[in-house]
Amino acid sequence: MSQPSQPPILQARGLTKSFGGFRAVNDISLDLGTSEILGVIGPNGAGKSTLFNLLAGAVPIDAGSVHLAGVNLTHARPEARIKSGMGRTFQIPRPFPRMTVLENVMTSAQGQRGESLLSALIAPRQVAAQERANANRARDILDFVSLSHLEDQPASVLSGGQRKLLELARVMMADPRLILLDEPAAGVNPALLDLIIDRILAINRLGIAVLLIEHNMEMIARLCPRVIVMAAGKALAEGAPAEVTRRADVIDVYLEGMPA
Amino acid sequence: MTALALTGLHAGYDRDLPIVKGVSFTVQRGEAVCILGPNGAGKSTMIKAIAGLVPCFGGEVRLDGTDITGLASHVLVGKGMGFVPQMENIFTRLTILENLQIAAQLLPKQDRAGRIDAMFDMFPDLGSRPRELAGALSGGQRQMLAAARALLTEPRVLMLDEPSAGLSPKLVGQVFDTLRRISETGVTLVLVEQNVRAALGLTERALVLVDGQLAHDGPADALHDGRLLGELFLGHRTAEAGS
Amino acid sequence: MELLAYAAFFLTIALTYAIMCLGLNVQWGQTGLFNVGIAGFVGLGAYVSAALTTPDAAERIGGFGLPIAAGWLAAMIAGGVLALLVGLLTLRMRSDYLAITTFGIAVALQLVFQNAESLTGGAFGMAFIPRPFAGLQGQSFAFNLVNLALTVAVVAVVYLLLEHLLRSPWGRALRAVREDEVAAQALGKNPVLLRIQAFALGGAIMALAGAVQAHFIGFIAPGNYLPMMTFQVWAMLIVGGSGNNRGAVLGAVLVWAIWALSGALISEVFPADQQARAASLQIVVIGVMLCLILLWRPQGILPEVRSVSRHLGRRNKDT
Amino acid sequence: MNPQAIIDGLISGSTIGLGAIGLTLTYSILRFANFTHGDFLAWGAYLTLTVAGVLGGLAAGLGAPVYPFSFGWGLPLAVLGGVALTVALALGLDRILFGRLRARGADTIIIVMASFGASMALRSLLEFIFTAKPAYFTKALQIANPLGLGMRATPDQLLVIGLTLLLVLVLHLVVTRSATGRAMRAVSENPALAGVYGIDVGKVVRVTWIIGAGMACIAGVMAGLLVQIRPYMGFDLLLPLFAAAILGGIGSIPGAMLGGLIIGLAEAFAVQIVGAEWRAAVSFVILVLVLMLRPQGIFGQRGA
Repeated sequence: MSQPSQPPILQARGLTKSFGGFRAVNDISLDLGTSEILGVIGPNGAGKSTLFNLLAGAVPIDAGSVHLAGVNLTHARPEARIKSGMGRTFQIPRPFPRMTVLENVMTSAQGQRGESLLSALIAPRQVAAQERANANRARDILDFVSLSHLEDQPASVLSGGQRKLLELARVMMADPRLILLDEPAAGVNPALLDLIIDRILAINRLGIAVLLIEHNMEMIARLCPRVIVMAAGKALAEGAPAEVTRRADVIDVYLEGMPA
Repeated sequence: MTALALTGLHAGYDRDLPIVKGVSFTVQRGEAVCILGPNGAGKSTMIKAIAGLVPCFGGEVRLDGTDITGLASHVLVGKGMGFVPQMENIFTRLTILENLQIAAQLLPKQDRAGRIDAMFDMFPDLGSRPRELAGALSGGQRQMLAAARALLTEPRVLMLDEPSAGLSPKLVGQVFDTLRRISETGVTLVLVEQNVRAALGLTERALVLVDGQLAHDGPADALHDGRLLGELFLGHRTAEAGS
Repeated sequence: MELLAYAAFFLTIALTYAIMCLGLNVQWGQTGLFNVGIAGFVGLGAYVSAALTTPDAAERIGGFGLPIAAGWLAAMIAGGVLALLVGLLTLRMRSDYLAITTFGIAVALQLVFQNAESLTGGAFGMAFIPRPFAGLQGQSFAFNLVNLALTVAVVAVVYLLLEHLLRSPWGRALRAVREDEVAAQALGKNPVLLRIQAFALGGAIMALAGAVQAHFIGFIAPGNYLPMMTFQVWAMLIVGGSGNNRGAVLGAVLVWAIWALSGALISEVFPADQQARAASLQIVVIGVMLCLILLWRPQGILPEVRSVSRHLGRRNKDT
Repeated sequence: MNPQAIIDGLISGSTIGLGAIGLTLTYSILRFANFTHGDFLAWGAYLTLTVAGVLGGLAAGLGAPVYPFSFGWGLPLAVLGGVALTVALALGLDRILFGRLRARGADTIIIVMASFGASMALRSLLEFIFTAKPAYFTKALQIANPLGLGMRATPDQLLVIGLTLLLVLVLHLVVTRSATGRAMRAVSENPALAGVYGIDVGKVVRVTWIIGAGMACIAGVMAGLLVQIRPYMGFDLLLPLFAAAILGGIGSIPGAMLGGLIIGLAEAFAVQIVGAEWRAAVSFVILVLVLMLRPQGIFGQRGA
């Protein structure tokens, strides 16, 4: 699926982040093709989550740059990133628990006129028309993740796996070009895992690039033609999952946490 | 003689979604045990539940035969439970000495100064600058201070949550050397670790937690060839893993 | 007839409090912002509207004799702008800094009402504020009744407006921010902007309440806008049910009724020289009631209802 | 500019600072802005007045003024009783209200609201019991003695300044040197870790109320001695107290004192420049300036 001939959708260069004296991410660069799925794996404490947070804008970057389709997002706030086409999910899903499943998805539509206090007051017709269009789109997306039957339920009733699917639906509603997935398999039962993997592949077939941070090697093997192995804040290895996970240095970092 | 015994422990942050789901094991006095497992398996939650920082929903925890399930963390310290959290495990706005003095408060007055001096002997890095703010310490030194604080009250069981997290290989070596010295003094050690090799080098026995349940309880040697761990961490399903 | 006139008068006053409650509900119930300076916003609205609509007076600036509606509009703008400024100053910080700052705003405005004599008439306040339907003033029942109708209309408009906003995408984004700020941000919502808007909207409504009340009574003085008022409005919203606009209106009428009845009881039971003293018992009762509700029934009488965006209709069969 | 403003400012600043200490401690350890704190000052003053009355009834000689002050031995004795009762009031309130809300995991802002409701109730209760009429510890008139440079102060006023400095010094030493102080600083940094260290957080909370309410009572008595006692005296001081605590940096005892003195001085100068009627606005202006320029205060840590 990787198409090196195309310009990359995501370009990260020299990303670096320290906490106190500790370098959590140390000079990481990565390119992601327009319809690629890239996996990032590594032992706990390798800096995967920090890398994710740097890309998602959840923590400020010390050094380096992030470009999405040529747009500089290095210091963009999270709410600006999604507007530029970079969506994210959370490792522990964060639905809006007291809002319905449908509302959860609709919240995520970008460019809603009715979100301006003024438009909501003075242009109710236009807002209503846009709402109907968004509702239909949201329902299509809920169909896509098999949550349609729950659209009127508050999100709090969803199971762990369903919450992951809702997060996928929510991020899809924002019409992203790249989705950052933070451990989509964590806390999901095996039955739903298949569905989630299948949906991620389907999303990818729509031409949306996916960056996946994951511990579940089954998911990695089934989704990612290419993975990056992180250790001690650096990229240790890169390649097909079946190959890199058999490299001695990769096994070492899994057993010791650090490159030998 | 059993130092720590768990029976069917259920624990977590939400009663409806327990993270630790019915774990039972015992640790003998003077034994050193490590708890391994993939990320999100519930290792950290379990050790925090034992230490009184996470609610227990079922089962029980006994320390030297006494039921301590659900007791507040400060009460457990008085009963001989030493716990070193993974992150934020020292008071950075207090001095090194003050960090130890707080812990020493539980001891009889006449023993306090002596125990603090003993810790400074054990950790010379700390002893050389007792009046410095703990926030100025490096990562490895912070772990030393956290361990010294927990050891100061001579606990019956010392539990550590990933003492190697975020340390360079050299410092990991130092921390584990220290833990070995501690273990050799007869303290019961329970260790949650990601650094499997270092942990297996220290303890005789390993517990593997997967999805909140015990997947392995036995001699640490059995894990040395990496097969089980390869499967757990890297998804290898075949015997050639780790070769 | 006398009794009915009084009932209309009572209800009108209660409903002006209901407007304040609705304003507070936008800030607290929908957004979780703690405003301890309600009296300041209400007083600001009253003074601004009064200054613009009263006839020219020699002893102070103002007195432009503008129509009442212009006064109300100006009051809303003033309240909204003040809330906007407070929001910009504090909404990026810990939640209780907003509480302390709004508390300070009320103290500072109280000083202005009291001391800026050339603007506010000082301790004597402002009189001759034009009253709606002043032509009926001679017949107290008719006068009170049409004023009640007007106030009901204002409450209804504010209520419907807020319900409309709550069900709009704006309201949905606001709820998203309140439920999970981090997730809302990741979906492109700007929490600070949404909070500031809600706070300003609430401030504008409170100021409108002040203007409506001032024109109904026809006279204002600094003593009307003491912290006591802030406290009453809070008690009303918490009793009625914060987050629920109907609860806000219900709470206002109910607490005002308790207030008026206990006041009447005190004037019956206590001798004249002890009445001022006994009146403080009323406040004790309301304060204790507020604490008890926070402890035992934090959702109030009418709990928050899930408000779903309208326009959604039913699911289209063909999709 | 009248140099007397300096003395006036230091005197009122002492009471503000002393009151702000309790506020800053509850804020940093219990983590909420306590709107009842002002009423602890007022209750402290009235409770002390009541105890003094009872003592005076028991032994009339206690009321005779001790030269050069305006009050007799009865007052310092009564203050001890007043402090004990104010502390009991604060602990009782924590027991029945704040503690329950904390245990339930209530939002900070709900606890703030409860403190707001309790504040109204406490203040009005005072008004009911003692009426709104001002009360006095002593009717004796004092002559202000010249201090040089055109400044004058009465012995009572000098005593207030001296006593405040002494109390702040003692408290500062307690917090920086004693085991209790260490535990308080530890809880304010990280309450969960404090338990792991063996600190009984509940006990630290009680100590915080004891110190806070004790200081509030003494500050209330001082304000009552120098001016008068009214049910609203604490409420009127609340904004200066908050401003002083935030200006000094939440959690800092010297900061609260310094903040109090700065606000006292600023008020005294403002009275001379723009007039006494605007006095109460000074704290608000300072509060807004601090929030705009340095929200963590003079001694505060960022993010604290």
